[in-house]
Formats: sequence, structure tokens, C-alpha cells
Amino acid sequence: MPSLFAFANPKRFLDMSAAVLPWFVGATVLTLGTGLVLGFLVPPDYQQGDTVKIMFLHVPAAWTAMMAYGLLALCSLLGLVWRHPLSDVAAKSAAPLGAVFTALGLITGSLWGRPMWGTWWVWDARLTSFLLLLFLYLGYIALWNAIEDEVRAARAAAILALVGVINLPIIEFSVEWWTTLHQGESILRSGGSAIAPVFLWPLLLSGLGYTLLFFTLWMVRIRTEILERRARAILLAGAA
Amino acid sequence: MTALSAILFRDIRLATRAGGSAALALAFFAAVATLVPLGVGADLRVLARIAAGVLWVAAVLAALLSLDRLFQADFEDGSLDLIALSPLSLETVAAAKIAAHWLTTGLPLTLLSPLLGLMFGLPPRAIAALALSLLIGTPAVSALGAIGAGLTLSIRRGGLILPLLVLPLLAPAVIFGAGAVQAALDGLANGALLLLAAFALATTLLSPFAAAAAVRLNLAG
Amino acid sequence: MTALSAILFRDIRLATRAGGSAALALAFFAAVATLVPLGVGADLRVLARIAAGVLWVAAVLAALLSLDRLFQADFEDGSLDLIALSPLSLETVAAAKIAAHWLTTGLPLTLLSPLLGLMFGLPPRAIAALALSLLIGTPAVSALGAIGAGLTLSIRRGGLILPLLVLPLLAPAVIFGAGAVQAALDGLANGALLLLAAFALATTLLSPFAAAAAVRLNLAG
Amino acid sequence: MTLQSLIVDKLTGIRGQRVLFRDLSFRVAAGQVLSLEGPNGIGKSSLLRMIAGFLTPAAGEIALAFADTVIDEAEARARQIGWLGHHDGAKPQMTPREVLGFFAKLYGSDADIAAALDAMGLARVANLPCQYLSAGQKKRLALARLKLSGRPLWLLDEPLAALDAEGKKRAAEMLAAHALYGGIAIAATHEPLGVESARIVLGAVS
Amino acid sequence: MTLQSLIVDKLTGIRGQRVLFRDLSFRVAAGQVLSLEGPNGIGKSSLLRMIAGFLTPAAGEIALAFADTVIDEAEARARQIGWLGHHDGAKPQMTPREVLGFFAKLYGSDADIAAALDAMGLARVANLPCQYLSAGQKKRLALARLKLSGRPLWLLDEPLAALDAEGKKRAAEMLAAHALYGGIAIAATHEPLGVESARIVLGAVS
Ligand code: HEM
Ligand SMILES: Nc1ncnc2c1ncn2[C@@H]1O[C@H](COP(=O)(O)OP(=O)(O)OP(=O)(O)O)[C@@H](O)[C@H]1O
Ligand SMILES: Nc1ncnc2c1ncn2[C@@H]1O[C@H](COP(=O)(O)OP(=O)(O)OP(=O)(O)O)[C@@H](O)[C@H]1O
Ligand SMILES: [Mg+2]
Ligand SMILES: [Mg+2]
Repeated sequence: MPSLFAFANPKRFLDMSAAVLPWFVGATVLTLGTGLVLGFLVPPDYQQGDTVKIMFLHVPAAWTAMMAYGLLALCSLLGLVWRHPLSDVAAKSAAPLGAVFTALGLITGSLWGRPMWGTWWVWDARLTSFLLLLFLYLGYIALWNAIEDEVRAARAAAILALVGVINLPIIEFSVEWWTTLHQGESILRSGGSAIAPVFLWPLLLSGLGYTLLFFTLWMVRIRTEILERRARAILLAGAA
Repeated sequence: MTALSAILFRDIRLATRAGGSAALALAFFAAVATLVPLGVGADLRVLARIAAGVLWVAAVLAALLSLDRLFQADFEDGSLDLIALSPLSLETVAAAKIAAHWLTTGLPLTLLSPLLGLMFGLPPRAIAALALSLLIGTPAVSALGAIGAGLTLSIRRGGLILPLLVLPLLAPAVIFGAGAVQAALDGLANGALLLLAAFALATTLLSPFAAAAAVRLNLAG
Repeated sequence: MTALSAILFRDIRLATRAGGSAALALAFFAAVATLVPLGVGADLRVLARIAAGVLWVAAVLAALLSLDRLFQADFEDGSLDLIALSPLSLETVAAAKIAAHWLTTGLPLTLLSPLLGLMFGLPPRAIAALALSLLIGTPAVSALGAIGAGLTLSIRRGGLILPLLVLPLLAPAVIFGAGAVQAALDGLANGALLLLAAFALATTLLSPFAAAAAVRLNLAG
Repeated sequence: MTLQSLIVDKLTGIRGQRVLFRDLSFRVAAGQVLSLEGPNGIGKSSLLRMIAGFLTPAAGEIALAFADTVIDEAEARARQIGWLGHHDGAKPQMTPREVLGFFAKLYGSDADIAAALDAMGLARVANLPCQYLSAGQKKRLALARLKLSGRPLWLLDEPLAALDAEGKKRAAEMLAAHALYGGIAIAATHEPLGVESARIVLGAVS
Repeated sequence: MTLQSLIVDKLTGIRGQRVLFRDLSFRVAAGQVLSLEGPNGIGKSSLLRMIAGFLTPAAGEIALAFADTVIDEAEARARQIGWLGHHDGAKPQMTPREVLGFFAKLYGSDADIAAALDAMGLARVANLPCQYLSAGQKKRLALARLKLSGRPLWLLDEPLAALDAEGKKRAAEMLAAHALYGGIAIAATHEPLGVESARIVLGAVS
């Protein structure tokens, strides 16, 4: 198993990612495709009706969004402590994706809320903390954009991301404390899942699909970022 | 004409550029609107009841946020001296800057407001009224704010004093604006929007002169 | 020790001078608190119901208002370079500045809050809870704000980004703070104040390090 | 209409309670460079700001004589002035090219930006955000902007500060050329301007 | 412990993508004044900020040799440095006396403030808010502060800019005295410092 520092070398990353990218694309299309197709073939839920199908778009989006912030924070830590350039790039590239998945979760969620709760939005614990998560992402992106100098921007954003993850559980807790109206952990509950396998498998599949989709897009963004920086370096070198 | 557009486009460019005020005013608006329910509670009936007031105040604050830099940024780096010597009258400059500020804050805020209206459980009619009232009212915020920005120009912590000067002046905008939404909420029509329009029109027409006077006075620094 | 107190007293002096942030934060707090009823309507039952949330949010915003200058003012005029070379560690400097900021904003806001509570028709018990929650909670605002101030140090329009960075992090403070007031209002005891205290303590202890780190990286300008 | 002379007549300048200069009178003819000298804090910058119309004189007249008219009113005088002050007027997030482009539009000049940058040796940093410019580079940018203002009366506050030898030479050439074309330049300075120039030395008022 | 020398070894400085200097090595002994010269934008200010520890070198060493120890770690080095940068570090709403008083406390100096102000000819404006000071007066204030920092290694960025002849003389005397008492001073400058000094001229890197 190659050490992190092996990946940390941008050049090596470009080669590796170039090799694996096609496979990721394939796997993404496959899993996400089947997951969603199965999802839309499931029988209407006895109480939720056809709207249940939104779940296959919504839940995975939510999962991926949260996973993305975890990765963002991890990369930030690596960048801050071990200073390898790639982790900065990785963190920077993860943020917009995470924000998009968060937004997706919010949108699909509220689309779901309309039939379920008769309203587009309710100030329920998880929705609210999810909304706050979106703000954390936006703040991170804003900070990156606002600071011209790349190294400085990376460090600053990293500090913010870390403060964010430390605070995230507290936010989650406080919001839970504030109110609870959203349905609870009904999938990964101890003592097996609460929803029928017909829902479960498509859900897990599309969950996997979303995850793969995230990693694929992430890789692409990192590659473009690296290449852009090289181009800029060459330009400036030429100018000097 | 090119001179005027030069200022207009430069300010818009600076505001919309990475880290510029436009996007951030939006984020501030949304963030404040989000914090309120956290304090008030999730009861949509209550929230709908206070949505108009809270969102209008939040919008005003979001617009004010970036107003203190309207002239000060140019003042501190010396650009304002150079602009003052340009063929443009300070009145024109002020007008251009007000326009740029509204285009980069008031307008985006208006466009975002329906979403927040939804989250506060406002019915469609009230949401329409909210957006409309912001569309009509936010120019007054930029305009009156510009006067404050001109007055607090030479004060380092001007950004702090600004809200004090401007918020009281903006009370009518908040009253009429929120009033219009309440009216739509209670399904009864009142002249709030008209009053708001009159107020906005008057302030927008007069403030460039007041702002220019304030700036001129501060250039003698 | 003298070095530390030098910074503490200097910042306090600058903040309490004419045009300093202390008085202005208060006025801003009051202005926002008065503006909201104008939008919401004068129904005291509704106002009392939302007082906790609105006042807490207003207090947070008032405190944030002056936070962006916490380090930036010293950064722009070169003082920060000189402070960084002083015998004090940046962590100590950050702590001193946080303390000074709280003493000149958080504390005054707390002292003013009962008055505004009255205006919102809060009963005595709730007013006490409001003041107490602000007393306990506002240090967290200064502390987390300092991190944001350090991060946005080198950004001209840092004052705009700061709220976006800090407000989400402050959600717990608002929730517990307002929660405590609600509890007092509904006459039932919940652990809000304790949770708030824990949150404030943790943030106040940790933030000087994060803030110092942020400042350090920005000095490499 | 061509500028013939700047006339300063019995000018008195007061800052706060302090009288900086009293009954100051002088005359600068077209094609002249005036170097304004005197100890720190004597009032050079204040005098320049007064001529520019930013400060109002406690007493006295400032007039611009043209072939056909005389302008003694501040508002109109401002339109004749090219300004180079202590602050560089360069937005940290804008590049030198953008800064010059903006001011060219603002002053209605159709000068060639690239050439202007090149003339001050800024070609290499033309697209670098101004926050990264060195002190001297910022000063050079300010000089480039002054030149493309196309105004007949130049007011410069310590134009040579922060410039290297080569930069000082370019600045001097700029002033010489401006004078040659019938312009007027007044520069507050603590070092020789490097061009043939009249001198006024401000001294403490009795 | 007395400072013996500053050693800069194979220092490489990079801003953004641009290499300012590569493998720069020099040594300044106690009692020496070094004048740092070179064209605009070559990297003088950057080098000073690097020695002060604000910028981290891309490669190379900066060390302070004392009679008993050697300090090569930035954090500790900072405690030996007196800084005079482009910005004056004077709060507009504070008076020169307050500014000096603050920094004296901060640096743990018990120097006589009034005397320090007088030595720089600032007695008359001692109680005037700094926003009203002239450019030269601000520079004089910065010099006064540098002196009372009591640090052995002085880093000065264009110390003479904006100073009048008499101010330049005082600055030169200050540097001479500092060197005499075994201190080290490095000054980035575009004009002769007026004291006996070693010179380093930065040039473009190949
Ligand atoms: C804007 C609206 C919504 C947002 C932001 C949202 C957010 C989330 C999040 C973050 C998760 C992942 C939680 C986790 O796995 O730990 C989630 C899961 C879920 N959401 Fe939503 N949700 C929204 C609306 C809805 C609605 C209206 C329904 C249906 C009534 C719904 C049903 C579910 C279900 C069934 C899960 C999976 C259960 C679980 O993971 O434990 N959501 N939602
Ligand atoms: N982020 C960056 N990207 C590219 N170049 C940069 C960056 N930051 C600074 N520079 C360049 O590095 C150089 C640093 O300038 P520095 O202030 O050290 O020069 P200097 O010798 O002090 O010049 P002066 O004599 O004008 O003061 C400048 O040429 C500047 O354009
Ligand atoms: N409000 C005020 N009250 C008292 N004195 C003031 C006030 N404002 C300015 N001054 C003084 O007026 C003088 C104006 O300085 P000015 O900048 O014109 O001098 P200068 O000749 O440009 O000096 P330098 O050579 O240092 O640039 C200074 O001595 C300053 O202290
Ligand atoms: Mg001057
Ligand atoms: Mg320099």
C-alpha cells in the first residue's frame, strides 16, 4: 500500500487518476443507473405513495454531502500538518461538490416534504443542521475565493474547515436538542432496518452510486486544478 | 458617459468578483434568516406571522453590511481624490455607486427572498408581496445608505456608525415593506406598496446630492 | 504582564473612545431591536414570544459588527507586524484582544438587554434569563468571531465574509441562549444555561489558538 | 485653450488651530516645474491639497490663467489637475492594467494602456493584483496614471519616494516632457527632482 | 548575551510563482550597518520580511550568532528584531505620545517617552492625533519607536523616505549610534544612508 505521500505527489496523482478514472466513470454509471432504475420500479409505498421514490435521490445525496465534509476536513488536516500540496488542492476541489450535494439533499428533501408534510420546508432538526452545513460549505468556498494567495488561502480555509468539523457535532446536537420532527435513523437502526428490502436495496445501490459519482467528479476537479496551476506557473515563469 | 459607466462597471466588477459583496450579502441575509427560527422556535404559524418583519430587517442589514465601503475603500487608497478631480460631478459618481450597490445587493436579495419566504411558511400571495416590496424598497436602502457612507467616510470605524445613521431613516421602508406583506397575509389590500414606492423614489432622487455633499466635506481631510 | 495589559487597555481605550465600537454596538443592538417590532407589529404577546430569538440574534450581530476590525485595523496600519515581534505570543495577543472585545461589546450588550426585554414585554423571570444567557454566551461570540477575524485579516472586504464564517458556528449559542429564555418564559427548567456555559467555555479556551494560527499565516503577506 | 500660468495670491492655510502659511504668493508659468520644499510638517502636502481644491484656504486666491479665460473657482480648477498623492489609488484586487484602464475611461483618455505600463517598466507585473506590487511599482503605477490623465497642471506629493535610480530618471523625464509641452508641474519633494525647476521653500510662519 | 552576527545562508525567496533571489548568502557582524539596494520590485522588502520571520524562505538558513548561543528559529529570532516597515503603525485616533507609550509597554522598555519624541523633533505634535501628522512626522514617529524597542537587530524599509534633510541626519545618527553600541542594522534604501555601511545590491536572478 503506497503511503499518503506517494499520492501527495501531484505528478503521480495525475498518472494514477488518469488510469483509474475510466473505471470510476463506468462503475458510477452502472451502480447509480441500476440503483435509480430499481428505485423507480419499486411499488408505491403504502402510506407515502409514489413520492417515496424521491428517497432514492434524496437520502444518498444527504449521505454523500456529509461524507464530503468529512473528507474536506481530513484533507485540510493533512494539508495543514503535513503540508503536502495535493491535500490543499483536494480540499479545495471537494468543497463545491459537497455544497452541490448538500443543496441537492435540501431540494429533493423539500420536494419530498411537500407531499409528506404538506409544506416545502419545516424547521426540523436534521433539515436545519443540514442547512447550516450548507452555510459551512459556502463560508469555506467564500474564504478560498477571497484570498488571492494560494498557499495562504489553503491554510486559512483548512483552519476554518477544522473549526467547522469540531463544531459540527455540537451544532447537530444543539439542533436536535432544539426540536425533533424529522423521522429518525430508520435505516441503520440497531436491530435491522425498518424499511422493506424492496426499498433498501435500491437505496443502498444508489447510495453507492452517489458516492462513486462524488469521487469521480472529485478526481476530475483535482486534475483540472493541478493542470491550471501548472499553466499559471508556466505563464508567470515566462513573464519573469 | 463612458466615465460614468467606468465607475458603474468597476464597482460592479469589484462587488461580484471573488470575495465581493454581492454573494456575501446574500449569504448574510440567508444566515440571519436561519438564525431567527433557531431562537424563536420552529412553529411555522409564528414564523409566518413575523416573517415580513424579520426578513425585511435582515435584508436591510445585509444591504448595509457592504455600504460602509461604498466610498471608504476609495477614500483610503486615494482613488476618491482622483475620482473627485475627474470630469464627473460627485453627484453623478454617487448616483453611479448607488446604482452599482443596488444591482449587486438589493436586486439579488430580492431574488432570494421568495425562498426564505417559503422557509418561513409564507403563502404565495405574501411571498409575492415580499419580493415586490423588496424590489421597490431596497433602492431606498442603497440610497439612504450612501448618505451615511458619505458622512462616515473619514471615520475609521465608519462601518460601525453607519447603521445608526441609516437605520432610523429606514424605519419607513421597513414599516411599509413589512406592512405590504402583512396586508397580503391578512388578505386585505392597503396602500403600503404605494407609500413604499413614493418613499423609495424620493430618497433615490435626493440622496445623490446629499451623499455628494457629505463626500465633498470629507475630502477636506 | 504589562505587555499583555498594554494590548488589553489599548484596545479597550480605542473601543471606548468617541466613535469607538463599544457605544456603537449598543446602539446597533437597540436599533435592530426596535426595527423588528416595526415590521412585526406591536402585539406584545407575539413580541414576547419572539423576544428571545430576535434579541439574541440582534446581540450576536451587534457583536460581530466590530469583530472584523479586531486584527485588521492593526494589520493595515502595520501595528500587527510590531505586535508579532513583541515578547508576547500571538496566542496571548489573541486572548487579550478577545477579552477586550467582550468587555467593550458583550458586557455592555448584556447590561442593556433587560431594557430591550421590557420593550418586548418579557416578564421579569425571562428578562433575568435573557441577561444571564447573554452574560454567559457572548464570550463565545467574541471568541469564535476572533477566529473569523484572524482568517479574514488580509481580506479588504473581510467584514463581509466574517458573518458567513461565524454565524453558522454560533447557532448553538443562539439556540441555547434563546432556549434558556423560552424555558423561563414557559416556567419549565431545561439545561440550556449549562449547555450554553459549556459551549462558551470550550470556544473561549480553544479559539485563541485557532485565531493566532490564522493571524500567523496571514502575516506572511 | 492653453494654460498660461498658475497664480497663488496671498494664500493662508490653517489646519486645526495651526497656521501653516500666511499670505503666500507665487506664480508658475506654463512650461515650468516648481519644486516645493521645506521641513517635515511645514505644509507642503496641505498646500498641494489646497491648490487641488480639497482644502479650502483661510484666505487668498488660487487662479489658473488661460489664453482666453481665468479660472479661479475650485470646481472648475479641479478639471485641469492631474494628481499624484501619498496614496497610490490602486485597488489591491485589481491589476495595474485594470487600474489604468479604469482611470483612462474616467478621465476620457484614449491613451494606450500597454504603452503607458511599458513606459514605467510595469509590463511584467501588468496582470498581477496590485496588493502584490512593491512600493516602487505602486509609485510607478501612480506616475503612469498621472501621465494619462492628460491634465495641464500636475500636483505631485513626493513623486520620487520609493523609486529606484532608474525610476527617478523616468519620473524626471516625465516632468521635463510635461513642461516642454507647456504643462505646469508642482512637486513637493525632499530630494532634487532631476529636472530644471524653480524652487519654493516653505518656512515656519512668525 | 550580546549579538555577534547575522548569518544568511543560501537563502531562496519565492513570492507567488516568482523566484526573487536564490542561494543568497551574506554575513553582517555586530556594529555593522548594511544598506540593501537594488531596483524596484527586486525583493528588498521581501528579504527584510523574511529575516523578520514574516515570510518563510523556500530554502536556506537565517541565524543570529550570540556570544553563547545561535538562534536559527524564527519564533526566537523575532524577539531580537526591531522593525520599521512601510506602514507607520500609528493609530489615527491615538497621539504620538500614546503610540510610543503603548509600544514601550509592549516591548518592556522603560525609555523616556518625552525624550524619545524630542529626539525626533516631535515634541510639538506629541498630543496631536496621528491622523493629522504629515508623512515625515509619521516616519519620525516610527524611528522613535524603533529606537525604544531596544532590540539588537534593526530591519528598516526605506527609513529615509519622506524625511527632510534634518530628519535624514537624525536617522543617520540613530543608525550610527546603534552600530556603535554593537547593534546590527539592515536598511533597504534607494538613497545613501549617510552612515558608513556595507552594501548588498540585489539583482535579477538568472
Ligand atoms: C429540505 C428537506 C430535507 C432535508 C434537508 C433532509 C435531510 C436529510 C439528511 C441530512 C438525511 C441523512 C440523515 C442520515 O442518514 O443520518 C436524510 C435522510 C432521510 N430523510 Fe431527509 N431531509 C429532508 C426532507 C425529508 C422528507 C420530507 C422526508 C420524508 C418524509 C425525508 C426522509 C428521509 C429519510 C427516510 C431518510 C433516511 C433515514 C435515515 O437515513 O435515517 N427527508 N434527510
Ligand atoms: N504573489 C505574487 N506573485 C508574483 N509576484 C509577486 C507576488 N508577490 C510579490 N510579487 C513580486 O515580488 C516582488 C517583491 O517586491 P518587494 O517589495 O520585495 O521589492 P522591493 O525590492 O522592496 O521593491 P521596492 O524597491 O519597490 O520597494 C515584486 O516584484 C512583486 O511584484
Ligand atoms: N487638525 C490639525 N491640528 C493641528 N495641526 C494639524 C492638523 N492637521 C494637520 N496639522 C499639522 O499641519 C501640518 C500639515 O502637514 P503637511 O502634510 O502639509 O506637511 P508636509 O510639508 O507635507 O510635511 P512632510 O514633508 O512630512 O510631508 C503638520 O505639521 C500637521 O501636524
Ligand atoms: Mg507631505
Ligand atoms: Mg520595498
